Amino acid sequence: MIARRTLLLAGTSCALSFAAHAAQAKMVFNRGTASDPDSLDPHVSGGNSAAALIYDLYLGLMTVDGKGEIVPGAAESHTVSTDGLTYTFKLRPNLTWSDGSPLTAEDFVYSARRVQDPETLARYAQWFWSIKNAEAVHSKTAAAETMGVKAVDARTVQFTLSSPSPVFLETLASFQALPVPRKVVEKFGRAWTDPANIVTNGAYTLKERVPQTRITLVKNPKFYDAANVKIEEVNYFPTENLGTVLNRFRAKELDIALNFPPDQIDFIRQNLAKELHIAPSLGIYYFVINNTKPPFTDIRVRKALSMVIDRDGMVQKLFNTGVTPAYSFVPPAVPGYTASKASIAGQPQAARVAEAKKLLAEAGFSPANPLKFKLTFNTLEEDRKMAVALAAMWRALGVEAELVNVEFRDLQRQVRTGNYDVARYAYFAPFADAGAFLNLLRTGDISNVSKFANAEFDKLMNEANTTADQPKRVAAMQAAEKILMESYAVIPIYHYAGRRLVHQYVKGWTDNVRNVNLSRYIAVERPL
Amino acid sequence: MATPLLDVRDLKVHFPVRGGLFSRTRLSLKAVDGVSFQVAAGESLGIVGESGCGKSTLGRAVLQLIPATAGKVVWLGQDLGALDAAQMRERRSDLQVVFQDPISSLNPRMTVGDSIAEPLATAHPGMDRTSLRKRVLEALGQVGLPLDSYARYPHEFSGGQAQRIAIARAIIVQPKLVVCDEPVSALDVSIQAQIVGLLKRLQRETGMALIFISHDLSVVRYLCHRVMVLYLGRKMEEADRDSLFARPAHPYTQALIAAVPVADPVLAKARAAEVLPGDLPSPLHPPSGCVFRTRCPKAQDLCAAEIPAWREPSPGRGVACHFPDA
Amino acid sequence: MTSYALRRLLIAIPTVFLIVGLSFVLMHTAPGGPFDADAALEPAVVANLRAAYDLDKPLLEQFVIYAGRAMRGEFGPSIVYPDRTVTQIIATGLPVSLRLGLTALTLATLIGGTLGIVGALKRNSAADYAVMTVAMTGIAVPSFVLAPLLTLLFGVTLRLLPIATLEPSGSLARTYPWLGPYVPYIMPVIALMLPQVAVIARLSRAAMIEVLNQAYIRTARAKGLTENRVVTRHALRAALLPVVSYLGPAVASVVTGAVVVEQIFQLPGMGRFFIQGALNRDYPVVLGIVIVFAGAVVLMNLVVDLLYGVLDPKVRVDQ
Amino acid sequence: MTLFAAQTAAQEKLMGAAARVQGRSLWADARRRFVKNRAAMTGVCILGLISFMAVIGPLLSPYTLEDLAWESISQAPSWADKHWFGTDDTGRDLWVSVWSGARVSLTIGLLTTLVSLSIGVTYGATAGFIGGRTDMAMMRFVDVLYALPLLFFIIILVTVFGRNIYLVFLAIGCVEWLTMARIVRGQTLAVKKKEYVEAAHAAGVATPAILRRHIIPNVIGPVIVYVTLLVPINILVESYLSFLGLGVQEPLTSWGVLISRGANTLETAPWMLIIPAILLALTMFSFNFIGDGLRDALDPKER
Amino acid sequence: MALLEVEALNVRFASGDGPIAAVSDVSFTLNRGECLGIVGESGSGKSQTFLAALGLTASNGRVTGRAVFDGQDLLTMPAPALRRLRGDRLAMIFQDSTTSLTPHMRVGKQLMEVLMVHRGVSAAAARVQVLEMLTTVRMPEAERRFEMYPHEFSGGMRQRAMIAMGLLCKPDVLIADEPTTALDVTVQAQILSVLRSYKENSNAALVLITHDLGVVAGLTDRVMVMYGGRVVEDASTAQIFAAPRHPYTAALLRCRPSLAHDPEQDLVAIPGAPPDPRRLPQGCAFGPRCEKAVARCGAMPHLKPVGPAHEAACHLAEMA
Repeated sequence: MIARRTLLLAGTSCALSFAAHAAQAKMVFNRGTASDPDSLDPHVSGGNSAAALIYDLYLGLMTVDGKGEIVPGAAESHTVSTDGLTYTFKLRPNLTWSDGSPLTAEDFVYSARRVQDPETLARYAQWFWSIKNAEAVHSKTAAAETMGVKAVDARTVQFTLSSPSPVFLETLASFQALPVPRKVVEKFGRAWTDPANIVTNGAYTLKERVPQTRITLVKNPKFYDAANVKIEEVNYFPTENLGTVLNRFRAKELDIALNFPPDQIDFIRQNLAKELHIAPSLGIYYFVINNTKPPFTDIRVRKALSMVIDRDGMVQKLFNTGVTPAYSFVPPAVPGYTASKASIAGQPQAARVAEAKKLLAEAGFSPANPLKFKLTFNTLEEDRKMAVALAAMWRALGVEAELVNVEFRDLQRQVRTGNYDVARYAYFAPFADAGAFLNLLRTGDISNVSKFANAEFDKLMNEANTTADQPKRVAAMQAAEKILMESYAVIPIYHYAGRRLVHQYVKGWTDNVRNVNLSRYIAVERPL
Repeated sequence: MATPLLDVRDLKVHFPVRGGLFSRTRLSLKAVDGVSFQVAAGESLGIVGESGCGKSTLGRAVLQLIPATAGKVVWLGQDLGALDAAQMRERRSDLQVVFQDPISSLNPRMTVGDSIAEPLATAHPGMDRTSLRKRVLEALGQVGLPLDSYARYPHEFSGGQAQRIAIARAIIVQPKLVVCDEPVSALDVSIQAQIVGLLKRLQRETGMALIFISHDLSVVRYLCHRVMVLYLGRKMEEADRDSLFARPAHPYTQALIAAVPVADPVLAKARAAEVLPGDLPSPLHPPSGCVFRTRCPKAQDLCAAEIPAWREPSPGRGVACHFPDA
Repeated sequence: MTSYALRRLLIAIPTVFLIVGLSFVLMHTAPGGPFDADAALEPAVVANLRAAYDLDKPLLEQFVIYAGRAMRGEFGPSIVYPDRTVTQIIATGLPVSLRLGLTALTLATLIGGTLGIVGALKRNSAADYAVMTVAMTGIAVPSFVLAPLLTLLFGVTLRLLPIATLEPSGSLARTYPWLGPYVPYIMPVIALMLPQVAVIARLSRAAMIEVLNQAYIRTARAKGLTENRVVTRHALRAALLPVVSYLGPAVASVVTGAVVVEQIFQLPGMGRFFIQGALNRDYPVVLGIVIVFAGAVVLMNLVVDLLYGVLDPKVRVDQ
Repeated sequence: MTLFAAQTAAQEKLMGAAARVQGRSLWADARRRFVKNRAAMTGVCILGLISFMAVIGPLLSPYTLEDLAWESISQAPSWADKHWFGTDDTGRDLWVSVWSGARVSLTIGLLTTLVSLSIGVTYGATAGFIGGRTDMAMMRFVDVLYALPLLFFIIILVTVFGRNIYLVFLAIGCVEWLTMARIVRGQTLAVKKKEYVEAAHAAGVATPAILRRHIIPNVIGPVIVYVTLLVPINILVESYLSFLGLGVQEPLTSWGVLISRGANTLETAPWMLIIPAILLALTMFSFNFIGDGLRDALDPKER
Repeated sequence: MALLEVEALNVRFASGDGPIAAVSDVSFTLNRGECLGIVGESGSGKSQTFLAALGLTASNGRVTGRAVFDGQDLLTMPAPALRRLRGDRLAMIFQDSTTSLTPHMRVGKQLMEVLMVHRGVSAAAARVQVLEMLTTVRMPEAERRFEMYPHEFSGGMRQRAMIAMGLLCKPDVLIADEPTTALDVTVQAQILSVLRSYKENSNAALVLITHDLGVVAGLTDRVMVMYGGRVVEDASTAQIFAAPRHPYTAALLRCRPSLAHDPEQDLVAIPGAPPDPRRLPQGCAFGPRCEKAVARCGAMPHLKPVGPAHEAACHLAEMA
């Protein structure tokens, strides 16, 4: 705190030469983050704004580089068996925890088992259920030792899968796969993440945690690549209110901001053009339709509702924050995959309106008997705007959509229990993979809130999920997506784009679909 | 005396007072402590004493506005305390009241006419508006107020006029008894005479009985046939007017008479010495024996030891003193 | 006095208990649970989580368990912030809220009281009208309008004050480092206090005018006291009575206002934890904060009553 | 007989004379004083104008609340294209939104006040009139509810029952009645001790009639004053709720909704904040002036 | 030389219903050692006369005329100088002592204040003097009462404390405004006896304002009767009681109940009500209530001598 204040004082002092300043001052990076991280325990955390922080603190077998690509992390290399069931990782030599104790293969085994231990309360244990017996361990029907993970020697970790998993390396790069220090965890229990107790293996270690205010990380000298880590101190400032985020960024309280009020986009384009970063992301904004509830069982109704939406117009006028109109479910940002678009893509708007009217008439709706339903959305300005726009466009068809604004939890509850007509939804994939999207719509999937059920789709997805053959897998998924899009089971609206503000003195920042920017790759050359 | 109109027997009104905060001991404030008296039809009884002596409480207890702790209030042979609320409401029109503060005794948001009419309308729910109105105008005439007062509001009247309105409201139901609780002590002397005169005239004309509560013996003397002197909730002396003023037996009565200002410079200066010292003791902790002994010029040891018995040296006259005069 | 305070505190216990019970029931009947916001979780995972927080048990049993723990001062871990216990959250949030709330309330009383009394003493003068205009503005401009205006002016344009959180940034803190711990509170306190200033100014002005018309003020003047002494010794105390009795409800409204202000300025206070707790269905956090809130309000009402007794000897006797 | 007839005739005449007199009731006095109060009358006029515009304002515009116009997003007020107050970030006409919002805000203010008025007056009058232990118990309950922070209560109610405008009325009304009950109780206790109430008792007037004729008309003064202060408070509470995203929902709008939205676009589209904020402030001012005026008018001391 | 000389004093108040003539053209002199009674009904302007002289008129009032005290005009002297006189050489005590004492201050402290402000004595010394004065006014248990609050006092004790407050600085003029109204007759007698003993033991002037002629009888040397804001009669006490010249004074005397009159005889009341100071009648304000009123009474009668040291403002009062 005191040090920081001296820094600020020094920063304003013009008498100091640049060199002197550079020699004296620590390099500090002030990051804005959406909300206070729920937990710094990588296995317990729900992700979201905690993920960036956790990536700075821990290093997994696989990690993400400055461009967002998955690269080896703690492992210096890995091999996969030809059947795609056995993954063997070789750790870098002389890895240690921040307290100096050696980091061995056992630590990774312990961590993998800990995620599956029901007592840990890991939210995303299911990501690793492709590992042999993992699901059984989680449900306590098998002992932890039976899980398909073992330390071959101190520097070799081996995973055995029950079936090939094309995204296994992706999952290993996720924050839930990061190692935790067994001794510390066992000694302090829940309190192990306290700054006084915590031990990490990443580029940084935790210095201070002021709830809802600031989390300060300092460079970990024991990090294997410490020599290339330029920033010595990272402050994360949780800021929920988007207006406040923008103000703090403008006041240079924040070096980067991960979001801003969308309605300020014009102002930002004018005044902060060089700071504005817009990058495609792995998210889709869509509306779910209750496919099992009449009249939405009728594909003509679903199609009419979907096709009449002027996505291009909306994206240009109302949501001009870099998002792209969605005619497919899988975003274009997913690497190595070309999405199958719905046939309505490219049709002129007028023709679509005319056809939608015809479809509705065929389905038995008329001005005398208008289609009426509830359009449920949650309390966010953007969603309100969207709902209003949708309702207006549907009104042109003679459809009466009653706007129902509920709180986010309530929306989730309603949608998950099937207690809705049409509802606002969004999905951000944890992995850069088309399957992460399409799997949501398999029959019986917990996320399939539209209750879309199509045997052919399920068959194609099952095939894609269990093959290690990438071209075959992509083809299956494209076919599945085609079925999905022509069923109009959901109404994709747009594919998200990350909107960020980055001050120009922040060096090494690259926009990437994963939205991961580790502090270890960045430098801050704050002007005097 | 034949069957009296009102027969009050050993009436007690005690108010519980919380002792300490956690303590269970409850003190009892004996506002009225064993008072008996009778009022005959057409008679006027004065109740006199200093403020805090329980005279207003007594009046309210007689009217059943506050419950008696013990004793009886017998009205025409009927114990009022035994009546239920509805039965009591039927008796109400016989017993009326006039209060001390004329302004606060009239509802500021009701016209004078409505205020006066209310007891009548309550007693005779079936009465039509015209007859009600007629009776109200009669009552206004009786108390000497202009008839256009009917549609006016209390704040347009002076204190004396307001007291006339209150009297009109009391007499409109032709009550058999009116309790007047210090009706003139808040008024200018010049107005007091009007009100006293009015009450006297009304009593003569209607034959109603009066209980006139006051701290000023000179006013009581003009109006009452009989006078009862109260001190700290107990009856000190009771006598007909003439004998009381001629030969006050109780030292307290003597002191009260002596305190009346005399509108004669010579006489006033001569009587200046006889002033009753001190204040009324707290009714929570009344003195032992005779309650008046702490201020009594004649107090003896006996007075502290024994409560003086009520004795009646001659018919219609009683006194509670160990050493009464005459 | 002491026994009175003691008795009031004894009554406060069931009061707080009742409020907690009510909140508990309401909170649990609210739709959606603490795990509904995450991306869809496996049923097994959810069952695991629910069991860990006793949420799978009948409501009554949950309440008995909770009440039992709460009596021992254990409010359990937060569901949404599993690293922290509710006690830790309160320990971080309460000082911030107390500092914010008490400063706002104290300043509001001082400023509002002074303005009101000046207004009353200079009745119908230009100063009076100025005071009343300020007071009216305070009532009419909600803090969520005031807050962005302040932020834009002092934070973004002038760079004088920090915009959010407790960091001592902004040029004011740089120029005067000793101000560091205070600067983050300046704007929130202004936003929170202004409506209270307005109410208190109006209250104290009306009360002072009333008191100045009392007979005992005439007596004091007839005694030959200076006007100053008449006001400070004879009028002030009685004029403060309505202000003091307003302080009880004021605490409740400051608590409420703090929820909004903490939200806008991103202060890590109880109000912010509370809103988030309520939205996240973080039952233990919400209940813990309710206990503290209710306790504070009850306590403050007691303090106000005692203060009232100090100012008004008549009340003291009645107690 | 003739004498009686003459008497009756004379009386009839007098009664006629009495009937022609128009007494100045306290209400009439109050009205007279109120009308003389310039600030209060200005408040009445402004409020009247705002209410009037709330009714007819949206009808004057060629646009409706639902019209989205993507070609005219966030336009400054302009006379030419009839966006007199400009447009918002979805291209909707702000004139229409503002006056529709006025409808909702004023209705909320009035209805919540009505709710708290009916609960508060009934509760307070009952407690005050019965007195004793009942009064103690009833007021203790009020104290309990006082310790419940308003916003908390509303947030929970809103989450339990879902969000709708009626609930907002009810929720605010359910909390705001506490102060009303206290005021009414205090006032009732004071009026109850007045001798005219005792006189009515003595006259045998039944309790309901005493309440109706004597207690309530004399308690009502401070209640009216408080009501005029409560309406703007409730409007404000609603706007706080809307700011937190817990208030009225689309397609309805309120000043609170408009202001909280406008607060985000302070620099780019200031009219979105300024216009509803000014209207809200004007309404607050007006109600407060009216409240002050009423208090002065109803307070007999000022006579 | 007169101690206090009031000349052509007028007090007007602004009100919503037009100006109120509270005091009109009041002149009188007050000498050392004299006790003056001011008698009149409520609203007759008797209190306002003295409040005006002491500069205590409410803010909406306007005072004209002269009030010369010890050679200085009180109405024109600077406020601080007048303030120093008040409570010191000119003391005024008020009726309704329930509201006239500061409710939240201990009675002893309120009394000490007077001495500390005017005499600059220490608190300890002030306390001694106050206790002494409380004993003088026959306050029972003075030591204990000293620490009590006004509401813990009885009406009589409050009034005694008030008188003690007025007497503390041994003022040259003590104005007692209705000191016995609303008190029991017994307490009234006590209070009057306190005032009497003060009068007998000092050389100060005493003004006793009351609506009850019975109160002034035993105490005052001279009586001034006021009606409708004007002085209607001014004479020695003996003259007033023996041979009142103004019909109002005579009526006041007749309507006063006393123990001497025959109780069977009705009191002769003054009809009607005191005039509304906002709507004073033309000419003699008492005219409408006067049984002797004649046409001439429509013109304002002025105070004129009707006997040795006896003045009356009545067209019908002739020089005796």
